[in-house]
Amino acid sequence: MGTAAVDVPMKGGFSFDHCRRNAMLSDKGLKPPSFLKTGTTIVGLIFQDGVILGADTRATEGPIVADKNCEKIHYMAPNIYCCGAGTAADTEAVTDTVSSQLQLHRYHTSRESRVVTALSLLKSHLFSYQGHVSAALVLGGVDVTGPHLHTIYPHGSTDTLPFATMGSGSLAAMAVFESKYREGLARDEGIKLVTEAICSGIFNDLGSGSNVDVCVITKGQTEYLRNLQTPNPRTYVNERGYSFSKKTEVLSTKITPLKELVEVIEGGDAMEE
Amino acid sequence: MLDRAARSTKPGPVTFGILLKLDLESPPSQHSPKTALRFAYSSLSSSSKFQQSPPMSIFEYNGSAVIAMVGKNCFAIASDRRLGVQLQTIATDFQKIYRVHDKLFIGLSGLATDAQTLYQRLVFRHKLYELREERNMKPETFASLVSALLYEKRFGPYFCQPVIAGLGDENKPFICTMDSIGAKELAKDFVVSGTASESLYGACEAMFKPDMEPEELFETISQALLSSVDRDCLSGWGGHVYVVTPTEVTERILKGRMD
Amino acid sequence: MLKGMKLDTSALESHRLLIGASNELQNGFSTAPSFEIPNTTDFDCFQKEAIQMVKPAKGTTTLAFIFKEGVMVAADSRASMGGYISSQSVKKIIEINPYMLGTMAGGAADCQFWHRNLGVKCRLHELANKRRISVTGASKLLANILYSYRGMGLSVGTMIAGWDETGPGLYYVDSEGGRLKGMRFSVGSGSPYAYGVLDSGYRYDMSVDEAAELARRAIYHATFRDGASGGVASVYYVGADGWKKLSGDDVAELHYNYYPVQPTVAEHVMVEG
Amino acid sequence: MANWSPYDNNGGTCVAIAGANYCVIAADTRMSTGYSILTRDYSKICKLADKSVMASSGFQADVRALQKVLAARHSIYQHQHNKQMSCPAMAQLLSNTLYYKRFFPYYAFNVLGGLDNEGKGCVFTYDAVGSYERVGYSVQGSGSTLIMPFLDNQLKSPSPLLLPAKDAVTPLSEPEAIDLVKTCFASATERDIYTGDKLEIMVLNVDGIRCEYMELRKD
Repeated sequence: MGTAAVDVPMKGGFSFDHCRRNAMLSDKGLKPPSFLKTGTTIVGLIFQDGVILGADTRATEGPIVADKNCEKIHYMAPNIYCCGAGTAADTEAVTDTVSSQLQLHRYHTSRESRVVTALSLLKSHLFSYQGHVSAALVLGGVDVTGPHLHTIYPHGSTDTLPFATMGSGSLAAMAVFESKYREGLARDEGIKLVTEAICSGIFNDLGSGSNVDVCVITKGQTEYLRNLQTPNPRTYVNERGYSFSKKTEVLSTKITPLKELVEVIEGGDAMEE
Repeated sequence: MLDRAARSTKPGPVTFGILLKLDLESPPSQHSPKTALRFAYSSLSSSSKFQQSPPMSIFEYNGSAVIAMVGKNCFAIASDRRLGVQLQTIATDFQKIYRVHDKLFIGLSGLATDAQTLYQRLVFRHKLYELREERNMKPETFASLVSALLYEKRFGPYFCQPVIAGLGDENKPFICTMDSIGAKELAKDFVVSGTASESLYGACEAMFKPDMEPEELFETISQALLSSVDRDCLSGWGGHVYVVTPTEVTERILKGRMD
Repeated sequence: MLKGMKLDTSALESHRLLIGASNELQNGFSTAPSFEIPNTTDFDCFQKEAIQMVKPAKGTTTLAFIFKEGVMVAADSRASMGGYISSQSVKKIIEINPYMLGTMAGGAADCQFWHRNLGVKCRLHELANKRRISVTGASKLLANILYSYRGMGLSVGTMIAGWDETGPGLYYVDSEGGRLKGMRFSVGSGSPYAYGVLDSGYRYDMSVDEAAELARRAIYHATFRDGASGGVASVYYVGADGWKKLSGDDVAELHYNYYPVQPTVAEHVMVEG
Repeated sequence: MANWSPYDNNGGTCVAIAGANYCVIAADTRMSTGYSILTRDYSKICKLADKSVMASSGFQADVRALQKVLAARHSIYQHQHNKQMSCPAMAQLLSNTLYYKRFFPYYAFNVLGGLDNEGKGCVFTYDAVGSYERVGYSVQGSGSTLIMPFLDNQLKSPSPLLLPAKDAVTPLSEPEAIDLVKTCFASATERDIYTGDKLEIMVLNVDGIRCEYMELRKD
């Protein structure tokens, strides 16, 4: 069975070609690298007329902050958003995949997507990979049956709650929720509570930090408030800036003018630039 | 994989994960009788050890440093020039930055074999795209292509950390990097990758200023690159910098420390 | 601990003065001072993890050879911890006394401490016997100390070079208990490269300058190829009236002296039509 | 608890810069363990003698024990020699003290700053088991890989091993050095999760030791 000579793009899904080679490299003592994690504080709560989601914006690689302003609230559908914690690539990919499935489903049924549809698509995908796709999600949205808030764990188990927190900062955030949450919060109270919960995660958990993103979903209207709060500006910027004592020494230089800007001049030779 | 994110509630001191094993040359530290005897023999004969016994991460097998930085509607992308096998330097003119098209460059750090393989697959997919669309790929689209290619190998990944830099529509600079399974990190100021990434983060954080002109951008990115690789055993041996403005691409080879 | 082999703990003398004195007051006999040992069943494993964690400074290239005029000793100056360069200006040639040098390879702390201790012992020998210790004697002292700690994790690969009544002397001593008299040695991760230059260029009847240049060149080539070596190539010469530092050159400058490079003028690539 | 370990890492970063007639020692005041903050106001800097100040990061229990041993040895020295220990002497004592625990190391990464007998700034940097070296500037702790390249770039001075020798003292004035330290810590706080809260700067010069503080990011 001759394999296709040309590397034809695959039908989709994961490819496990490198697994044997990587296993050989690990046996040789070369450890595989760790992946980008989003230490993360993500929260969600149900208020009077819908759902509010919140997230911090720090992505870490071990002790190093790789991204100071990343987006953890992912678009699923016009009326459904999802915050992700855990391996950044997994949260990104799983929410994109399910978001496109929802869109196809909307074309098919020409109806607004439901949160439970997103929930079961996500949980079955995660379950089928037994937790190896490590994404911990807070799924929130408002559909024809009203507001919904769910949490989804990497192994595929889910909860349905009035308020929820996930990620390494979830304890700090849950403390705030437990003390101040009550049924039927107004929009502004809800936003204030979510912001306070995220800030408590940002300041007390080293895995979370930088800014606060909030997303308010109500019947027929969704507002994604990116960087609603930026409580952590850099504390010291040297106005004079720094000069370099020793100028960089260059061995060789090659300058290539870019083609598009070569206009054809009547009579003139286009080559002379 | 230590899964911190899902809130491991295990109390008590974080047990020490395996830190980088020492890259030593004389006797290995683990003194089980068997290795000590074997070692004793080899040290007498050549009083050194060729092959490094303590393992390093696969990322550090060849050693690399790539950095991209944004200026006033221009960008710069730079890399070191070393190809090594653990501590031994094999080549000092190794190409890590590739031109996808005039306004789009990609720097590939990490395991050299995966970097080259990934580049060939990217060129292939980019050519298919240009044949169908009859236009150059926008940097944002290219970043998603790279992310998809990497994530496809989620459970047997390419050990390669790409840095993508390009001029998008209206020549707006776009830079982004990814981890080895395609988690995109967009940044407004600079992105770094490679064995010297921690040093590069610190240098850039202190040296970067917004809206730099191409000359000042070149000076800043070169100083950041050279001062960072001088603190890293596995990358350096010169520098290679591309500065791309809407009108021209300037490619320079830097004179750096060759140790 | 090795049976029947008393650990040489004279190094702890100054330390003992305090503890020893107080013990005598308390219980009438001075307990032998000893390094503090962790009370763990698996000493080897503890050592492995502790050393891994504290990551003592490592990595190097040192060489020494005897020739007609005496002994030439050279070393680089880089200390690395894992992939990170902790210092580029470590003094790896240690001045034991005006007639004897020791080189540092392996654990920087082990070498620094035990070389300093060797200097004390050599001085005591001079005071007791009214003449300088021979190179053989000094290297034997160090070898015995290191042998007594065999298997406990010390990492030293050193050369004792000097001049005594018998003329120039050169010994290689390491923490595995090895002690070798010889004409030409190189120790460290860069030694394969240093040997290449050293062996091809070595002649017994070289002048001091030729020998110094050979040593410098060998160190330079090691720093070029080996990642764990670099910084400054220091060259010492040990003659009849003791050692003298001949040179200390930054290897980056050495490279561009040996292989000069002319920066080319900027090359403008013409745009094809 | 099979994998109990006597060690922990409380994070934090320390910097020391030696000038012509001053020495700046600075450290952040965050003490953390794992992913949580124990306190935002814990000083890592300890005054060992009039002209020697040590900043240490790593396992703060070991640091405290080490500081106690050094303080005790220093007071014995004062009784025996009727004078304060000089900074180079303290440096050698610290090296020996670290090495005495070679087989059960202090998990402490120290940097010792002070003035030598001629009143010039001096900085000694250590690894955990006692190997040390006199340098113009040094960084220890979780943010050291972040800060060191920038200090190299700004304070690059020829190596003391060069022959013919070139003078290696940093030409920076005291205010410039303090300004540089502030920038270093601001950058390190941005990228290192274990560094932050507050910056404590100790300045040693001819008229004694003074302290300055600066707020850092709290996240």
